[in-house]
Amino acid sequence: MSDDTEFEQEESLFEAPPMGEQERMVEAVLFASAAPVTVAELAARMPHGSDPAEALVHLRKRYEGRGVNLVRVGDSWAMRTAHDLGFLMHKEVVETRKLSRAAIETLAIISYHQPVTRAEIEEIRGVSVSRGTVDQLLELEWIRFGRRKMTPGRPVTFVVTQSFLDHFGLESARDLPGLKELRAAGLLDNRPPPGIGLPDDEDEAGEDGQSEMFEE
Amino acid sequence: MSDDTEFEQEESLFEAPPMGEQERMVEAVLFASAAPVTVAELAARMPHGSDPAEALVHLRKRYEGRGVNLVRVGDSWAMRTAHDLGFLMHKEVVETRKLSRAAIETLAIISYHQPVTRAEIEEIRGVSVSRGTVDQLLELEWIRFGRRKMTPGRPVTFVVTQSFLDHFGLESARDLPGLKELRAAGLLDNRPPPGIGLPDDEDEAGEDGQSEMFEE
Amino acid sequence: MADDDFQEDVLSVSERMAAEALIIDVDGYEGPLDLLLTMARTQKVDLRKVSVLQLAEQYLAFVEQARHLRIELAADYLVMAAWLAFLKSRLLLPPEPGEQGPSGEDLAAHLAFQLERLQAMRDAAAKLMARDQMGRDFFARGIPEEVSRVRRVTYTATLLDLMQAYARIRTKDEFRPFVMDRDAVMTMEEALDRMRGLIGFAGDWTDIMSYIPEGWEMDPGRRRSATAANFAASLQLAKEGQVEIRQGEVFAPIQIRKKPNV
Repeated sequence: MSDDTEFEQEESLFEAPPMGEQERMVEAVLFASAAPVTVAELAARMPHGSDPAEALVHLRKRYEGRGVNLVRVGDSWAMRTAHDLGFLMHKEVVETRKLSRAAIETLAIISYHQPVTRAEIEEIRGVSVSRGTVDQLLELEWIRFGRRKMTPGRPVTFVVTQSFLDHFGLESARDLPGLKELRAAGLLDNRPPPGIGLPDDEDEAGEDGQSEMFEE
Repeated sequence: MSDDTEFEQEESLFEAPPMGEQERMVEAVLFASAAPVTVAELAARMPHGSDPAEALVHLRKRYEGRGVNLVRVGDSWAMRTAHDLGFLMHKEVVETRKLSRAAIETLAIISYHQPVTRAEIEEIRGVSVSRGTVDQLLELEWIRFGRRKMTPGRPVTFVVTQSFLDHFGLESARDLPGLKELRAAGLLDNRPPPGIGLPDDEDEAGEDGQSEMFEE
Repeated sequence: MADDDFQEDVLSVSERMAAEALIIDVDGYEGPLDLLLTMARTQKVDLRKVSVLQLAEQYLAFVEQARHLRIELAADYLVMAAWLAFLKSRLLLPPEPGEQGPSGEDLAAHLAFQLERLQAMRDAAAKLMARDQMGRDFFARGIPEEVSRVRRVTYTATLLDLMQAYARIRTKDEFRPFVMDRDAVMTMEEALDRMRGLIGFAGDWTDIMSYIPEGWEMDPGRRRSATAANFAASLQLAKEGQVEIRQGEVFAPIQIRKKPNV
């Protein structure tokens, strides 16, 4: 191989290599260069009498519609990935994370109490609901804005979406089990506190103990 | 352009893109990467249902005789400039550290005898192998540790890497120059010294040695 | 000693030059095998046909000369010399009847194999290095485009998460500050306060059960709590030296009284 080259180089002292060869040379130089290359630089590298400008025209045509294209960068030339294949250059790493406690609690309140206002959510949770939490749930398309409440200030309400129902495998928000059912299913390991049945708007909630808080 | 792509991507959920498109994709990915890429990596980046192996066959043919070629490196593929055009690339030549004679011989022994233990290398060379020599080859990423030998002491072995193949333009370790002749002459045999052996009477078990690399 | 000095004197310049050359040469060899290989090549025959006997003699002569010139040879050169002397004797003398071990021919053949193999590896190394090399003869992509990693986070939650979260919130309503919930609990501090005030009035031994506040003895929960608190408080008072405690037998009533001298 290298013997051939030397032969060619020697020959080139007398005559420029054929255009096909020149095209190959330009191709190799543009491929291997760490930066775009000017026509002058190409000429300096190629055998005497070469016409890199013409070789570039041929090469550009050759790479038309290919996965890489010959592009002009200022007064230099470079090989670049075809624009429409840019997606191949991104490796998408999907990371699965658990929803934060604040988000899941907010979501739970919305699903059980919809339509519900932010103030109501805060009242139930006992802490304020951060904008980020609501935004995250909106972004996940698990909640959306519902009708405004006909109360002073006409606050917006939140309701769960069809995506929410799909994700959690529910036909409707009504299918969410009550606390009594949860406990009966062994999902909640709550011992009712001795002798206290606090009045609650949801009867089954009353039997839940404080013990759960201490399990976390 | 990019609208088309999106459409194509969506379409690909149902059907792999046409082979011409797949070829473009493989071309783009291989051009973009300086290191060889495996077929599995290509498949992972291309739309579902693509057949990068077939696309590679087409692409290899397309680049035959060009200024850059599609080459096979172990189980990976890469674009490399044609060997006869090296003379154009003076600017790109990376001055590499000169390897010592000991390092070159050790590298040759590892490549032809792999997987090979340090004791085996020392027996062939007749002198101990210095740590620095092995370290240098490891640092160049031309050799790496292979499986331990199932002989007393379970010594580690050395094998050559994909970078080694890439650097020396070898498709596989099978393509090492003169390998066949050396094997035929029995010079790659692991011949233990007769009886009360030579200075080095390391217990070399098994006829594995070179043969193992052909099983992979 | 005198002998040595004398010898030193009679060494000609050319001999000294030769001696020095030898030192340099020994430095140039990579061990005895390398030296042997070089010697074998001077036989100018195919390595397969090399005369191992001749080689052994050549090597031994070399070592002898080195010793004569008082050149320090590394141990492995001397080990090889000893081994070659042994090999030479094996090759020259007919094997004694009933002698064990490999024949001189076997040993010689293996040495020849080693030399041939070393030479083969050197040739292979030369061929390898003569190959076109990346970064010198052919090149990889000069402007590699890094694959950018786009991290997309998806959030998951299960129905169970959701329901547990809801249960957590709803049961929170029942959570009130501890003190409020403690109408059935008497703390040791409470008992201590009570007993400090009462103890002075009881002159003699009194069952600690009599210190249980009124209304607490009926509810089992309250009684248990108050008993425990009173007992703990009694121990504390005893420790402070304010009261004495006694118990007749196991499970008998525990009695306390104010320490007389306090």
